[in-house]
Amino acid sequence: MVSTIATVLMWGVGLSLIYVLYRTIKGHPIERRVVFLYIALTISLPLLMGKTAPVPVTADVQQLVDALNELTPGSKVLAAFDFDPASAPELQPMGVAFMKYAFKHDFKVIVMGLWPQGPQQANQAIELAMKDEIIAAKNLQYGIDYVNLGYQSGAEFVIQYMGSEFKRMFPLDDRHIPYDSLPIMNDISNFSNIDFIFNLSAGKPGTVEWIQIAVDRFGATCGAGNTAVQAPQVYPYLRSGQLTGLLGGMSGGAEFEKAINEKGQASTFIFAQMISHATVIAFIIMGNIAFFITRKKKKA
Amino acid sequence: MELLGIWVAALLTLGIFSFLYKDNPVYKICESIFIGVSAGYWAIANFFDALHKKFWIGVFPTDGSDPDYFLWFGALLGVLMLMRLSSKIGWIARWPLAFIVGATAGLYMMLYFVSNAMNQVSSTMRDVIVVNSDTQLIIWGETVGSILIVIGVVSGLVYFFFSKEHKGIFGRTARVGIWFLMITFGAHFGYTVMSRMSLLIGRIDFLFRDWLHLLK
Amino acid sequence: MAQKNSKRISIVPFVIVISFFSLIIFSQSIQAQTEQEVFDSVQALIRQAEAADIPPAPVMKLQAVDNPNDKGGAIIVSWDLSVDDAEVKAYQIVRSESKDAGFELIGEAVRGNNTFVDNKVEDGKSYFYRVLSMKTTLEADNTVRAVSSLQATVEPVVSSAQWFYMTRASCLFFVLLISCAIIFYINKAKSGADIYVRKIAGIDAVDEAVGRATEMGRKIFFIPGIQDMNDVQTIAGIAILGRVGQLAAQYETWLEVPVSKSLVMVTARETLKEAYTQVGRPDAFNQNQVHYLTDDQFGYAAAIDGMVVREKPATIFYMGAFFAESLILAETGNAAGAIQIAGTAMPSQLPFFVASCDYTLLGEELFAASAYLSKEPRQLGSLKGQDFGKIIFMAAIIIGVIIETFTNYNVSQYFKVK
Amino acid sequence: MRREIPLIITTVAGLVFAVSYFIPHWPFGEAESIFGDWVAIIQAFAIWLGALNLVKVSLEKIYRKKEDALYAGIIIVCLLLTIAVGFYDGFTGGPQSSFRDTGTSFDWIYRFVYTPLTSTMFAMLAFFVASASYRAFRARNFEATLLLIAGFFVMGGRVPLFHLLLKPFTDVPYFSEFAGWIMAYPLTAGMTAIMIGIALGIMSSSLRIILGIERSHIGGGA
Repeated sequence: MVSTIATVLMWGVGLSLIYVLYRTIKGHPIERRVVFLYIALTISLPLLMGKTAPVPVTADVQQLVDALNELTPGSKVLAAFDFDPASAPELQPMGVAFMKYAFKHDFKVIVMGLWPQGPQQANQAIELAMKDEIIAAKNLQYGIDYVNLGYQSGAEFVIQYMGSEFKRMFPLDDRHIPYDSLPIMNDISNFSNIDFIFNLSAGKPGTVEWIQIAVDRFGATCGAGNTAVQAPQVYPYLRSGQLTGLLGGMSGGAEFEKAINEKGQASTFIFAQMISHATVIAFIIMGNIAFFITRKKKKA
Repeated sequence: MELLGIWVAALLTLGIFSFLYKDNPVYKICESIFIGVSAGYWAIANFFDALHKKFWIGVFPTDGSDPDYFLWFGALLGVLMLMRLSSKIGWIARWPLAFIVGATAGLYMMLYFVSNAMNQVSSTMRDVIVVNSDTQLIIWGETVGSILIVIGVVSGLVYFFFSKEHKGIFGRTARVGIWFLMITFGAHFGYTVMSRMSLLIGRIDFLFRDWLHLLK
Repeated sequence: MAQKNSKRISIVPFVIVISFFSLIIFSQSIQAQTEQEVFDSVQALIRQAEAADIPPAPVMKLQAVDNPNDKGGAIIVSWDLSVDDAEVKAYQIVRSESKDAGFELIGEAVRGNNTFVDNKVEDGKSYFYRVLSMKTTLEADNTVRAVSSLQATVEPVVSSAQWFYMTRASCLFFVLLISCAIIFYINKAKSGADIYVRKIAGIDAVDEAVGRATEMGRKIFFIPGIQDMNDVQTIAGIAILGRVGQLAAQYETWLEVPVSKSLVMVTARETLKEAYTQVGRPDAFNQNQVHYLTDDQFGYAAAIDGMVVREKPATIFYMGAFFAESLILAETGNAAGAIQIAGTAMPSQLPFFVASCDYTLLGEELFAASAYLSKEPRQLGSLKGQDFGKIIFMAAIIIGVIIETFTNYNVSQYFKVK
Repeated sequence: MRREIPLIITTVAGLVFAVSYFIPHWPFGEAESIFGDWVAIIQAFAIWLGALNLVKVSLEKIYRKKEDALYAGIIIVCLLLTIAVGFYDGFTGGPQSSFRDTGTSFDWIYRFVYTPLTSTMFAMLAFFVASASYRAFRARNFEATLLLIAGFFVMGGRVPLFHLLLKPFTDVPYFSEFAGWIMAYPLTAGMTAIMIGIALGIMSSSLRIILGIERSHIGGGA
């Protein structure tokens, strides 16, 4: 019912753009708040329509999935959650999908954050992943199968010291359990004992710092999920092999979910994402058509 | 509590969005709550995760290991930092600041030089003709791409070269450089739009799903 | 003078880079190629090993060596995978200080892994290692039984700290080279030598933009971003404000600077006062030209928004560090029909400025413009030193690509720093 | 004294970090570790400095009875409340618990106050991007045109938008691949050039700071 109404309204909104174009050409561009309204509608209605769209998996995402597939059960994976709730719509689905994948493949997961909010987001992701039936059946134990080391201040300096000794930066884990009492950390001293680093990053400190220190200085392997704002900035690292696989923004998350076959939030959002892009493109085109017509008139 | 929480969250969300209509007291109240809670959150996280975990446990170990006396110097510098609040002895806060600036400068100098300069130069310096190892045929897409990368990096650097006027062949190279930069910014632009829209989708999804239960 | 300088700089780096490459190629060509032989012998060994049932075959070519290039306290244990790697559950690494007894489990490496770094060793002590290929089987009575076969090291291994990271030698060379160039040019600039900075389109347009405001009889706005004076971009922005101030004073046009940090306000006032004095119009300067709005990001943007809509300035400058508010500012300015000149080093905000402003200083251009306008030796010298670095890297890329493409020498590895 | 000591501190700290990149041996490796602890602790204090400074500034506003005294009051109340709840949860949680555990009051504040506020603040940008794209982003010259075209293909290619438009004709995701190609080659080229430039910039400013040529951070000119 809701989705039918939403679909009809969506067509109405689409058609009304023609009127907007007419007004724009005539030199009476619509007011800012009307543009706001359009954006609100072109995101709300597609969400209510509840449709999905097919996402082709791109090479950058596939590279990360390949790297994960190469890891054997029991591999030690460091998941660094370096973001806050502001970027959660983009990064949290990746975090949940990654946790599901890691737990299903019996990786030992070590969670930490260079942003104080990160470990809290990780807790939410783990909680959600644990609801999966297959994972729940495994009866995973905190401290043995996974651990949350919490946050430490010092940004890139934290990574620098983890290069020689994790314990120095995390004498206690998030639940105040001493490092040496955690079975999972028994034979982990520094990056040389970690098989893969998965970093979710919304800025600084984030993927760039992990690459510069953990990868370039200490020889670790790192794959990352980034907000779309940051993703273009790390592409050179992808080509040089400093970064192993990249999930960029919501579409990267949806592709990741598709590639590892864990349908999640990003997949349900991608349709709304698509329509909102179409709206922005339409607005840019309309603005520019008006711009060229007025410029021609001025010249004539 | 959960239900109350969702209502609080929804009202705060709408309160911030009210700025879109115009700047108003409701927005300013929500914003003030944001500033206060955010500062409080950071303070608590840094108290437990950094000061307690790193400093307190370090100097008063619980597992019988030797206390690390060097940490007291760090705490001393930290306390000096707080002196900034006073206008009389605020100058002493420059000591810990000088330490942080120096340490960051030393670390960054090598980090950026290695990861962002040397290793990028190395990755650009490749055989530009990419051949499929099985069929021995040239892969044209990647070959053209590799050549473009060399041209793009060199011409981009030429554009950011300030000791010579952009004339003649140098000027034309710089012009190519700016085209590459513009495509770079264009891609950034597209990705930024994607990012911003995602965040709004996340918010509207919260309103529809958790608050209004329009979505399941 | 300037021309002569720029010619000299473009030859020296090329000479350096070419000699660097010649050295590499020379050293590479005298290296023997024995890798293949080693590989063949390993393959033969693997083929010889029979596919044993239980336990899995032991690992081969086990060796333990001191971790090179570190501050001590680490030994790398490495091996060739057991031929039964697919069956192995884990490789268990055990260690002792004597050759035959007292072994303790120190860690495990999962199937498919052929190295383990032991980070719990003391420098100066000798250690012996054994690696067990372990697999578990489920017995009829539902108990798990582990079976393993072992391989032991013969020679003791001692860890130690090193004095120099050998793999970073080429990096040190370039760091020193470019550092020296920067210091050299700073000193040269300090001693009064003329350092040339090329024309920057956005800066050339400043005169025109100020002139237009005068013709139209409207205001000029200068927005120095939302960061404090500790941000280099803000400092660069204020240097440009000096130039704009001089022109505004000459043309007698009202220049207004709304700021979001009190320290920026103080600095901007001083800078403007000096600019007005330099062109002989100290009387025209008014303290209220620079005024504080609010620290808050969106609050600041909203306030400027209102000012622009009400007062319709002819020209708006955005010079400094901008974040998400750049969009709101540039859009409003554009709608008000102002000429907009922007400059920032924030890569995520540059696209929006390029698309909505008439001129944009891209990243480093902002700093170059500030160096050019302020004539400060530190800035000018650094700029020139960085240009030297750019030439070095450009030359390296061009020559390197040619060598990589047309010869078999691998030169890129000397720029890859580990 | 006031000038020299900070200058020496800067130089020593900077040299230790720069040199230990090449020389891992004592004393550089050890000094680096000790200094790193200090950085973590000082930065945590700096966060507290920020919080205390916020209280100070807000109190001043209330004192002077400025128009935004009400908002300053809200800031102080929310700040103190959050800190109080955090301390309470952190200290009374018992062993093997954390202030950020699910179900604590602090987590409630995080989920239902902090999360909606911070994410809505950023979500507003979606509206601003859209209105700016309609009213300000113009292909005013060749450069801006190139930028908008690249943005157009990336925006349409990275989501299945153009793919769906092309679907009646072919199943191959040409536009997705083209967007990927833009990212892998022209973008990487431009970004690499920018990165090398930034690296040299950071190197020269770091060098100036370590050698004491740049002193603005300790409140001095050349």
